[in-house]
Amino acid sequence: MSLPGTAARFPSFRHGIHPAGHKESTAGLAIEHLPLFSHYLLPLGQHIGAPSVPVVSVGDGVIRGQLLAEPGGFVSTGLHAPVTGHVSHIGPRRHPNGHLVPAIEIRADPFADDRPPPPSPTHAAGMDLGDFVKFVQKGGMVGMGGAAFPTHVKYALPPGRRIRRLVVNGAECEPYLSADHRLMLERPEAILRGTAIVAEQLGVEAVYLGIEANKLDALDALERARCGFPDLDVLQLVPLAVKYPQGAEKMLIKAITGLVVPAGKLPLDVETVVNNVGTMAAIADLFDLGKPLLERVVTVAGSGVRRPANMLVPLGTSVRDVLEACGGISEDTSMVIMGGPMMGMPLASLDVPVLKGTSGIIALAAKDVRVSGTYGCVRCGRCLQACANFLNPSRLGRLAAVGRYQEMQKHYLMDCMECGACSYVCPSGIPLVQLFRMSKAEIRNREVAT
Amino acid sequence: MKHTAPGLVLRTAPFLKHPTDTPNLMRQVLLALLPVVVAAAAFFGMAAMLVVGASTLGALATEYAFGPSRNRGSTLHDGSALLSGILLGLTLPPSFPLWMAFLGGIVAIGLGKLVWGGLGQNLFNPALVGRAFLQAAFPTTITTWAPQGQGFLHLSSANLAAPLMQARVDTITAATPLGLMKFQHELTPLWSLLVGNSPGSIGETSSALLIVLGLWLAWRRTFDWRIPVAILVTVAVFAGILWIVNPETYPSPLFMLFSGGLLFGTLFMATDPVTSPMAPLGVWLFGVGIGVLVVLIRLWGGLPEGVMYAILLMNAATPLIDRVIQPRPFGRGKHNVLEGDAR
Amino acid sequence: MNQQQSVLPESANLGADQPSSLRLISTLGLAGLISGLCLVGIYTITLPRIEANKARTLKEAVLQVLPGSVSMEELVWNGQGLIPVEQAGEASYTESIYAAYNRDGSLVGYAIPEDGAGFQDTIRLIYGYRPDSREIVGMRVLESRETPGLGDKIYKDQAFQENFRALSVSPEVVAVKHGSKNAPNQVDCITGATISSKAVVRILRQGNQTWLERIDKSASGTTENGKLPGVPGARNGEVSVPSAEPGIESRRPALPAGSQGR
Amino acid sequence: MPSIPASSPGGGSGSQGSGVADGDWERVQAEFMKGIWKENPVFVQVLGMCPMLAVTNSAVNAMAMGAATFFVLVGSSFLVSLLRNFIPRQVRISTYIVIIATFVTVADFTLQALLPDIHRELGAFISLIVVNCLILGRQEAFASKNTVKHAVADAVGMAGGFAIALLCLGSVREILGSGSLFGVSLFGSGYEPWVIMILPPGGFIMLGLILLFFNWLKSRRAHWLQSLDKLGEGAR
Repeated sequence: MSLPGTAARFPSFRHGIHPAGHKESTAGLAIEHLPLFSHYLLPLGQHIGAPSVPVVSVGDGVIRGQLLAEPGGFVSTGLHAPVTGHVSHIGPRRHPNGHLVPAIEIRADPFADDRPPPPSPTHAAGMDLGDFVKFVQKGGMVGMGGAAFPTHVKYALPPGRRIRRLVVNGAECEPYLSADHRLMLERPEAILRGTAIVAEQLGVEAVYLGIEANKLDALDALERARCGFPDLDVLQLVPLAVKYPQGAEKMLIKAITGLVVPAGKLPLDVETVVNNVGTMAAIADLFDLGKPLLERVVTVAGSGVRRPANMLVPLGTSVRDVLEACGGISEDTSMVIMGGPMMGMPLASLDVPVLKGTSGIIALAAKDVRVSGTYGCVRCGRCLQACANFLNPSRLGRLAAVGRYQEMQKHYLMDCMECGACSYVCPSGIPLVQLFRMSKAEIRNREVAT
Repeated sequence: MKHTAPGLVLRTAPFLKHPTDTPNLMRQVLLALLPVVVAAAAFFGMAAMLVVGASTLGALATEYAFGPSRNRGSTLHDGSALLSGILLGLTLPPSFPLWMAFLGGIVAIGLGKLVWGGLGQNLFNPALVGRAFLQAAFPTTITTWAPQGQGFLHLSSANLAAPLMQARVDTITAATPLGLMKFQHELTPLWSLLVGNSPGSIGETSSALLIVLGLWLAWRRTFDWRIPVAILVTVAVFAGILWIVNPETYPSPLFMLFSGGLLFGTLFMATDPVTSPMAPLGVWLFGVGIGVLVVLIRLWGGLPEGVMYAILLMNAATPLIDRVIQPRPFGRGKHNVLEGDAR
Repeated sequence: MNQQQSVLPESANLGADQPSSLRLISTLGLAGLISGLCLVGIYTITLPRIEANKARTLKEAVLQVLPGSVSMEELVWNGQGLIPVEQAGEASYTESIYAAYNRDGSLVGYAIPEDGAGFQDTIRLIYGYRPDSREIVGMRVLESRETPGLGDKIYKDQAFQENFRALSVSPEVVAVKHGSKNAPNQVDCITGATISSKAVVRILRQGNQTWLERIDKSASGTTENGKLPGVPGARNGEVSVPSAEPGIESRRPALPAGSQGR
Repeated sequence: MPSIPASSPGGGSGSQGSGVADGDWERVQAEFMKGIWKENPVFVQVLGMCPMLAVTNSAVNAMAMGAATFFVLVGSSFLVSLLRNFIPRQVRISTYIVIIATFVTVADFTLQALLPDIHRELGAFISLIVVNCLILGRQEAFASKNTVKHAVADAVGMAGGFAIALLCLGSVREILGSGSLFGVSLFGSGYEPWVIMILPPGGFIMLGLILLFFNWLKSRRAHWLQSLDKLGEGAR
């Protein structure tokens, strides 16, 4: 919970909410390595955009870091073997969202050498932007804050456009999560190195790294580490007020630069690109070590987890394995969430893999799963004060309840980023975000139909 | 170690919820009303408690009888009917016949809330609808005020009037500070307004107590602090200007603030979220409107008190305000997007 | 033809059977003519009754506000004195009062109709004034739309009516708070209907302002036996009027303007 | 004039009489009944609200207004139906208005002559019968297209329904607002009148409640019929 003063001292966007952070249990825990498990499952569509196309067949032996699937289009990335072993299955498997999706299953070789391979650096300095974009794409880079948007797409500029600002996102505003926090504390050099590579490639004039004020130790760590990067003299480390959804791209840009990204447009339209700190570190590893995206830091936390931890998890590890490495979940656990508790997805089964965008696994005991009663909207206006997009969720909710979708569009439903702030504050327990998601889907269906 | 998946709850994000819920808000207001009821009991005795009880009973019975038929009585739990009933009771004179208070409770919930579709759908504050009905139906009885200090057990014979029968007015009646101001040009001393030992409605007596409760509710964020601030500042400024221009004719702004039902109505009726605008600018407009109307009605209208009608009128204007004053969505402003790179 | 028109009136009329304008005009004209005849008929039949009703109402009111009177006469102000309405020219007056006489034919007082704004709408009333005692001796509200239960007490509340049994006009009539009447020129207001009560008092004062001086002026010229100036012998014989017969006492059949409802 | 077994465009609820005396009498009855209940001008069609709200503050006033409307509606329906083949379509509305206005004026004068007190109470609303949409509506929708017999049956039904509704409202408002019915005190002198009931807002409130009651009855009936249907299906 932020102190009232913090909001005033540090820059931020307007509106938003202050949910309890719940970060204490993991913020002090160093990143652990996970033991090797027998199976790894890699869905081909882990990111927004087209699924990757497999380049291996069942039975093939693969070594750690080997390309398993190549990009299936421009908005798509490569997929690599997180462990050494062989491909045991290619076909439909359960995605965390509940759908059956094509996936590659790898049976790990228990006797494989798990020492990291010798680094094979690639020098970014000599590349032109096109090669750089391709290299990042093949490296499997996606936004690691949770949205899993292929990173290279942000760097591929349409002709005539340029990027002036690079904003590195260390806000980590979702409660419970501390993966980015630990990464900034433990690998500040990697983050700065990745930032430097991207900044140089894009030729930006300014680099900002925004960190919420509840992680000022991370700011110190980065400040200490930056002396090793004389090129990064344009970097500004910006402490931000603790507020949700600070980590949303547009809110972060507004908080740091004061720029407002027009509704329906991209950060590119204000000549800005936003990357997560995790992505920056992964890019550094890609160029310096030749290591594509194979693993990521995942916060395992929540009242249902026996031993909360920050884990460096190879992609494709099943959630059950991760949780068991953390001592398992308590009997009264009634909900397991992949991602943060504000925007993550609930899991119906624990036998689903960790994805590139999985920033956390939160298990909540029954007492923390607040099932509030639903009452009529009392028009208290709290949702208006919460909505960082300045919408009127109350009115949208009323319209959604009676299926007046066209009118909802007129009231800018499509601007909603589904951050969940309105549902969080609603005293009447109206599932506003859920209504908006359904309405958006309905509107899209109708557009397709016509 | 447990291997089977637990019976997981599947919901959609967000999974966190602010602890305040609607019954909670209602409970906070009810809690704030408790001292008011206690003070009323101290000033007016048992009669006040009985009047509040009768109106509450009427409200609850109506909510139960005409609420949702599928799950009868389920809407009682949100506490809004209880709140409306108590609020209505507190706006009535202590010597009010109990059957009329009961009838008022029925009208408040029946015509003020249920015919609109229940909680959150009503245009007007239910308690004030009940009071407006009683004012229109029994204009004499509702403006007959009992004096204070007749002992706790004293019951006016009017209180006990048989249903549908006239309240035989006791020989002792009193005039409210506003009535004295309007018709006799007598000003009640400020001190007795603050303490509350002047005749009036059950809940509108001690200004000091109401101010404390208002501060507490604002601090708890139970209501939008802008509404009381807007109303009280408007009344103070408007009445203050008149007073400065002509202190002979017009009462001082402090008298205007602390007399009658202004504080009570401002804190407990105008702040009803259902019937007030949502966007902050709309809320300011709403409050200023009430403030202006209160002063206009009190000083130039036919009635000594105008808070009820002021709030009801602005309730009626609320949908219009909400329609006109909308938040402008992020990124849809007129400002040049490339300006602002100051930091 | 008939059948077709009845079953399909629209298409039938729109089609071949387009009536000439003459037919249209004559139909309307005929309708208007017949209607006009009907109205003239009903008017002629009902007029006497209607006038009688009005006259009776007026007489009742006048006799009520001036206790002891049995007959009345409508008077107008011609600039110098009060003269019976039949002696005044058509356009020379706009307002009138009524002089009332007792069984002996001597003057009881004057009934003054007056109106003014009440709480909701115009209050029209008539009140009896006795010049000898300089008192108002009765008041009757002829028409008002005051709030039922409150403002309508100005004619329903017996206690309020009592105020006007002997209400001195000098000094001026004033309204006082309920229960504090202590002088003959004060009117005790009705609790909860102060505005209507005050309106009544205001209307009385208005009436007094208009008429009292005129009455005094006329009275100063009045002879001892109660005769009015310019009306020699007016009080003899002519005035005792059969009470129920319409249209005799007051030549102007209507109540003052507006009394016919709205 | 031949009797025409036409469907009634105004009501549409006429039985399928085929010109036979029996069937015709049934149809007359149906035309009459629909105005009383199924198509009641106030409770179902919500017509004539102005007099409805303005003069129903006592049962006597309501009855007088009901009677005046009855006279005007039946009279003009009779005349319009009688002249329906004579009046050219182009001037029919003007002619109806003339006919209605004549009846209204007759009613006005008569009331003024016979019952001056009630006439004073009703005031302008007697003259305003002429603009009561119920009356012109019946001429245009029914009387101008049907035989005299049916038109009169329809007018009697509609005016009767209107009068009944007026009386309902007037009675309730008088009982609550004055504690009496037809001027007879019901509760003794101690009754506390509900002043609002004899004011226009009371008219609105009572009318709203009565409409609520009627809609509730209707929905209950529909519900009941539905469950009967289900029962029937189940039996099959």
